[in-house]
Amino acid sequence: MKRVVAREELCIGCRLCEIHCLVQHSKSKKIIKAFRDERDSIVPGVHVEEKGYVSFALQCRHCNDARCIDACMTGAMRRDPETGAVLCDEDKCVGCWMCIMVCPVGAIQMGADKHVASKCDLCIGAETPACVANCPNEAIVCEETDE
Amino acid sequence: MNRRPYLLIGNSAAGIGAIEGIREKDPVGEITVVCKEPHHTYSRPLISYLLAGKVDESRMPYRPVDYYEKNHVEALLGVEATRVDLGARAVDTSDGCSVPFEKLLIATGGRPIIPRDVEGAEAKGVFTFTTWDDVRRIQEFMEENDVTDALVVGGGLIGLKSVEALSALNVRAVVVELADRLMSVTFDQTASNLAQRALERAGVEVRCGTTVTRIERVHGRVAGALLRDGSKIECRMVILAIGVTPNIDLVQGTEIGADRGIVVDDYMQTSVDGVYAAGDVAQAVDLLGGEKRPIAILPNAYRQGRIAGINMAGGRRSFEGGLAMNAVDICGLPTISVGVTVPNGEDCEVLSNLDEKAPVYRKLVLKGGRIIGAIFVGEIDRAGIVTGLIRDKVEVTGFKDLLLTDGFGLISLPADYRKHVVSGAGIEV
Amino acid sequence: MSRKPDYKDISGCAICGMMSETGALFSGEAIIRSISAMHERSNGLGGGFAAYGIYPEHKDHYALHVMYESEEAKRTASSFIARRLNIHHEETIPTHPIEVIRARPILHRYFVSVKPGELERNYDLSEDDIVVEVVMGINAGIGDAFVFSSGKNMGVFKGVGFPEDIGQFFRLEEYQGYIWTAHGRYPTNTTGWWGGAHPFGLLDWSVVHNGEISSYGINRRYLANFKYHCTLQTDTEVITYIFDLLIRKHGLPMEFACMAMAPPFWAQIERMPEEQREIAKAVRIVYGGALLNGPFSVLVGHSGGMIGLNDRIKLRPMVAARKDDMLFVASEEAAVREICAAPDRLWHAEGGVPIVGELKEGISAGSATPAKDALSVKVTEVS
Amino acid sequence: MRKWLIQPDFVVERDPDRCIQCQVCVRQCANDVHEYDSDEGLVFSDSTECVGCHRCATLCPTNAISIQRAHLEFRPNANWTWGAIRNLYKQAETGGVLLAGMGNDQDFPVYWDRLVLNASQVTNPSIDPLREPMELVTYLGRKPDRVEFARENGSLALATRLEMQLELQVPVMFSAMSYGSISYNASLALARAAKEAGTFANSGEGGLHDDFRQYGSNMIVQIASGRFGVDVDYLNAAGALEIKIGQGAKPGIGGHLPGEKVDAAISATRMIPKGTDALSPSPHHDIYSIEDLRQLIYALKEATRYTKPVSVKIAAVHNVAAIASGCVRAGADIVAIDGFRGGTGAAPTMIRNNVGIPIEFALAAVDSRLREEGIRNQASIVAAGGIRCSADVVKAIALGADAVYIGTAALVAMGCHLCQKCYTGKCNWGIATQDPYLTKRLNPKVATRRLVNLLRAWSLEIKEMMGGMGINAIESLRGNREHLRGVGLTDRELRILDVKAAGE
Repeated sequence: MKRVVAREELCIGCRLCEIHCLVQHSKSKKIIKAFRDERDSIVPGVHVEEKGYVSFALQCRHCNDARCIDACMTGAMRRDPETGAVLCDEDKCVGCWMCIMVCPVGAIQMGADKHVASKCDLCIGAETPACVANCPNEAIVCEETDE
Repeated sequence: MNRRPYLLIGNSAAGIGAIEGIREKDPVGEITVVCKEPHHTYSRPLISYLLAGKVDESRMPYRPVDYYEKNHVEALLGVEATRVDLGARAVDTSDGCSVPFEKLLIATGGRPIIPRDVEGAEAKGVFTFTTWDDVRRIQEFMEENDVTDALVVGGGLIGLKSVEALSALNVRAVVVELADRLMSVTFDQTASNLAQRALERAGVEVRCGTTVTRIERVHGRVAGALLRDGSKIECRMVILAIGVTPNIDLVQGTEIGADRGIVVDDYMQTSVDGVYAAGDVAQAVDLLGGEKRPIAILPNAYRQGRIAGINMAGGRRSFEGGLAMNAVDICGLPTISVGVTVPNGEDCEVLSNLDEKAPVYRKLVLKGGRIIGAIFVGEIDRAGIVTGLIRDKVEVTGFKDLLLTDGFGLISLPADYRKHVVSGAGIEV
Repeated sequence: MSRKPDYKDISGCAICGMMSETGALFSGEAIIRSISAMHERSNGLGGGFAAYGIYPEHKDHYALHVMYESEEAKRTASSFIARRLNIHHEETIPTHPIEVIRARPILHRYFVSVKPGELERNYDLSEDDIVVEVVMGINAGIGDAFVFSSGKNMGVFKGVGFPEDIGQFFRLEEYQGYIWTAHGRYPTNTTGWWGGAHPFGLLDWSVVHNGEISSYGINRRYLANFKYHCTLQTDTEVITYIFDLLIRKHGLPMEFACMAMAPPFWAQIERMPEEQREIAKAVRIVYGGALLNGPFSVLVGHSGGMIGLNDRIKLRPMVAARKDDMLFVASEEAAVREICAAPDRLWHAEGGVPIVGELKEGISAGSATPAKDALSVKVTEVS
Repeated sequence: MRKWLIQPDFVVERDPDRCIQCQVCVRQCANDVHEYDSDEGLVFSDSTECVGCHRCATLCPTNAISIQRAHLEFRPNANWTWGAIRNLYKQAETGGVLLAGMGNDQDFPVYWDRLVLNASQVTNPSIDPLREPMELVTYLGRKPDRVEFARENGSLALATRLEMQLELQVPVMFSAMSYGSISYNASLALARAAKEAGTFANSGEGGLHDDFRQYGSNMIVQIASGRFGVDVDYLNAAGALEIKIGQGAKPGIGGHLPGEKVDAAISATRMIPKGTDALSPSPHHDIYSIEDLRQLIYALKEATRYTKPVSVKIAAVHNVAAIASGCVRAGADIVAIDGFRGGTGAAPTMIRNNVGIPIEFALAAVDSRLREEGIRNQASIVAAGGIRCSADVVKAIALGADAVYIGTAALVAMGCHLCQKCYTGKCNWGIATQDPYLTKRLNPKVATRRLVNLLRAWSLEIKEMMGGMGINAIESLRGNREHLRGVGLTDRELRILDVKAAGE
């Protein structure tokens, strides 16, 4: 399956990943419009953590042994059988935050409306996740794994 | 009759976990599920949302409607397992059949505790609140009786979620809790206060340090309640939410060892070879304490079920131990509690910060340089990282000052651990 | 000479050559017929021949063929020659008046040897070196004089015209040689100048060539390292000097000299057995400046034989044929068939692989009787 | 003290309709040009410190930023130009030597642009490099004049042993750029790219980091006047050695790596204490004459048991041909000539802009001189300093170079925007800096790929140009000035270049 790998020794902390994640998940997919209209209604699935000169982009690891799936009480959190991605079905999610509680990397957030969980969906449907495609330093890369 | 390779009793998180665990190892072996409840597998915690009208019945299924079919599962729903015959390696069912098995999982879950010392608890309008059918009964009753006020007995998770649902239905609700605070098992006083405030803001009346002693009846229907402190509560309905206890009836009198729950080893196997137990019924090892005790939470149930399933299908996966934790949204106030949230000895250290206004409350309980418990109220976004630190028993002394800061994240952790976590599933950072 | 060009000469050409490996002598009639079969490859602006074994009576003396534009140049050059060389015999080169051959220069030949004193004074030079110095001295230094042949027992005959006319003009049917090469020229940018016709000769090297060496600039500068001064701006001159440098001065075996000029590709070298690879690598690395790049087919004559060589990607035509002791090389098959209707073997030269005709060991020119049927022409027996 | 007479070089303009206040520019500018005002919720720019590196504009996801030359105009004056006046202000304020990075940026003629190349038409065929082999393999090193053979058991065997040669798949090498002047990642990328492309990277005078030793066979290590990082292992780790006498950007001047850049890794690599300035003296204090050079060359050859070619790098100065000849006669196997456009991390501006001669002339003079002396075979010539494109490479080789060094072009391939502020250590592109915030910006994998791509692209172009000339081996181009013609050059320039005028 496809995995997004973040390389902290290369992350330059520009946060273009967050920006393009937001755009990718906006209705218009046009950056200026997305920021004008939807900036506050989308929580990017990728988040850059920074401390001193160390920084890295973090998004859902789509773990093989995904605790968020274990913990999800509604069955909203599930693994996409085709891509192996861990996805949150926002129609099923009721915002119990179990997933947030168990995610060891802290990659699941409350959605902007605080009603459902929000996380990286690997830009399902796009050829390359937006964070990967737009990282200017290839600090976020897509790798195929055997699993 | 053919011997069923896998027989699962129970159709909730642990049972489903087992199906998925088995299917990881054995894509074809026939699985039979027996469940007393007639429903397609559904999300038990969702019942409060269903009652509140926040979700409709179509959203109740825990797994898609074609789930059994796709996973080659024969689901005998509405059929209760009545007896385990270990000699014959078969389970008798309420429809008069006997289902032989190779591997058996008992995931019969918990059973609501009915207080014995409450007078009038048999009255119409007194409900427990753990199943879909409970919701239907309550809804039916409320409709018939035009219920506008209700009493919820128990200020724990189920109690709060039910009272939240009632208040969403504009029912004036009172919650009574015997302990001195809400969520007494998982919250400390501060968190309880914040939870109480959130409930009160939603119109719920909270009465702690007392309990109901008698339910007043008129024509066999609930007409009010008398509390131990002598006060009376006007209510037309009572929900008993004192807690659940493992439903171990099925193994009573068999060789399957039980204590408070069915005792299992690290592989979720009971004292009897080939017989497993998982979920709220199981008494498995506690990650922090090391002793075996039932931990009735959904993540635990699913995980135990899955591990049991893997082992039933010939794999060998051990359970790292249960960790008590809960995430509850209380009338819009997100909360998370993990592990030991109130210091249990003098060698504990507490780190906390509180912003009453926001409100945001974070608290960590440390022992021996490791986090053993945490509470997050209001802001919960990176809580899972702390859960991970608790589960992995990470020495945090070196960076404990960062744990409660706003910018806390993986980046605050030592590089080795951070990379270990991120690469947990074979991913390089 | 006033018409010595100062820009690069570019021309298309026909070439052919034939030799008896047993040293049998035959007249120039055949080579004229052969080259004339490729009439269309020339445009009348240059033709020429080289012949080996033609001066048996002077075979120990260098035969200098010189063209002059003026009597004064002739006087200057003659005295320049006489300064370092003994002139044993000199004469006008006999010609036959041909109507189409016009504006011919004064054509003169000298049979010379190096004065003993010269050798003593220049102990680091050989006789050949001194002759070369004299030739270069005239060609670079005396405007209206040009030495176009300087070998022993051989001669270059060339001029402006179609080669068959030039052959007749020089009365080549009257000479007997064991190697003959010929050239018909198709210059694209120079009006004909007699000195610019081919073959080019230096000592007993004679070169006829068809092609355009795109490496000319560096070949020429490379030769300058070794004191060769190219005065003619022709590829042929450069090729001649490279042969002279590699074989006469550096003593490279013929095959490696050819390798230096048309080396295998590095990829081919990589695949060679180790010993061969080391040689090829060394030759390429050291003789990069001698690599002839661009299209060429070249025929080199020398006293010991004749070599045909194609550029390494074979951008020009060259066929070869054998019949008994005879070797034929030509731009076109027709030129071979014209004089040897039924060769034993006829093949197309491979790029970079030399076709080598060698006078059989122990055989000196003219000592053997040629096979009667080797040439479909009359072979004159040595008297 | 406020630099009150100095106005900004650039104006940063932000299109308010396009700016989404994402603050990428704020995070990327090491000069703090951009600032987010959280009260206003807006990003503002102050151009004062803008160096025109385009980092912000390049990363801006909406192309909201444009950078213009400052509009402030002085009264037109052909003598007192804007630059001249600014320099005076600067010096009046600082009392110091003006510093500059990269190469001479003054308006001298670029002779490459006055030379044109040849192509075949009709009389000989051009060669299609996509269909026919086209050879760029180049060997650098001392070559004998002739190859000799000996007869062994009836067959011919090679009697000449060639001295060690550097084999280049493409006649383009990476110039000396020290680890210290450029970042670890930049150095790593150069070394890796050299290996991948089959060419050489030059360590510069900064020693060889342990991590780079694995690329040693594709590295030329420098022995400069400071002798930083030089020991016998250093020498033996490399494919070739280079004695750096001079540098085109600053002939006659030493080097200075400020102590703040000498971190633990650089200190270990240079073999100097952490935090101390790395000072390279102007001359080698053991080379005051050509015979001293010979001693050092042979000392190095001895130390490496004659297994490595020794290069001598000199700046192109007035008498370069004679100097080069002296180097060859002193034993140099390669002479690298660095023209006055050659880059640097830091040089006094006056030196950079006024000392030295164009590489085109230096190269032509050296090649001709060595040929005149009959010693051209004894050393390879590497031309450096201002090679910008494959056509420059072809022209340099046609003028007589065996190969070229590229420095600035390689840096630009990695992302350098030629802001000329290398000496500040605040390279926003992560190249000429040791600041860990900034060095991360150069992903060595990406940089390697870009460098390899560059060499690949140039190779293809060189092959196309050669094919057009009807040449299929680079040695037939080398020194082949017949394929060059001058346009707009004086007779004297043509004569020095030994190139004919177009039309001749």
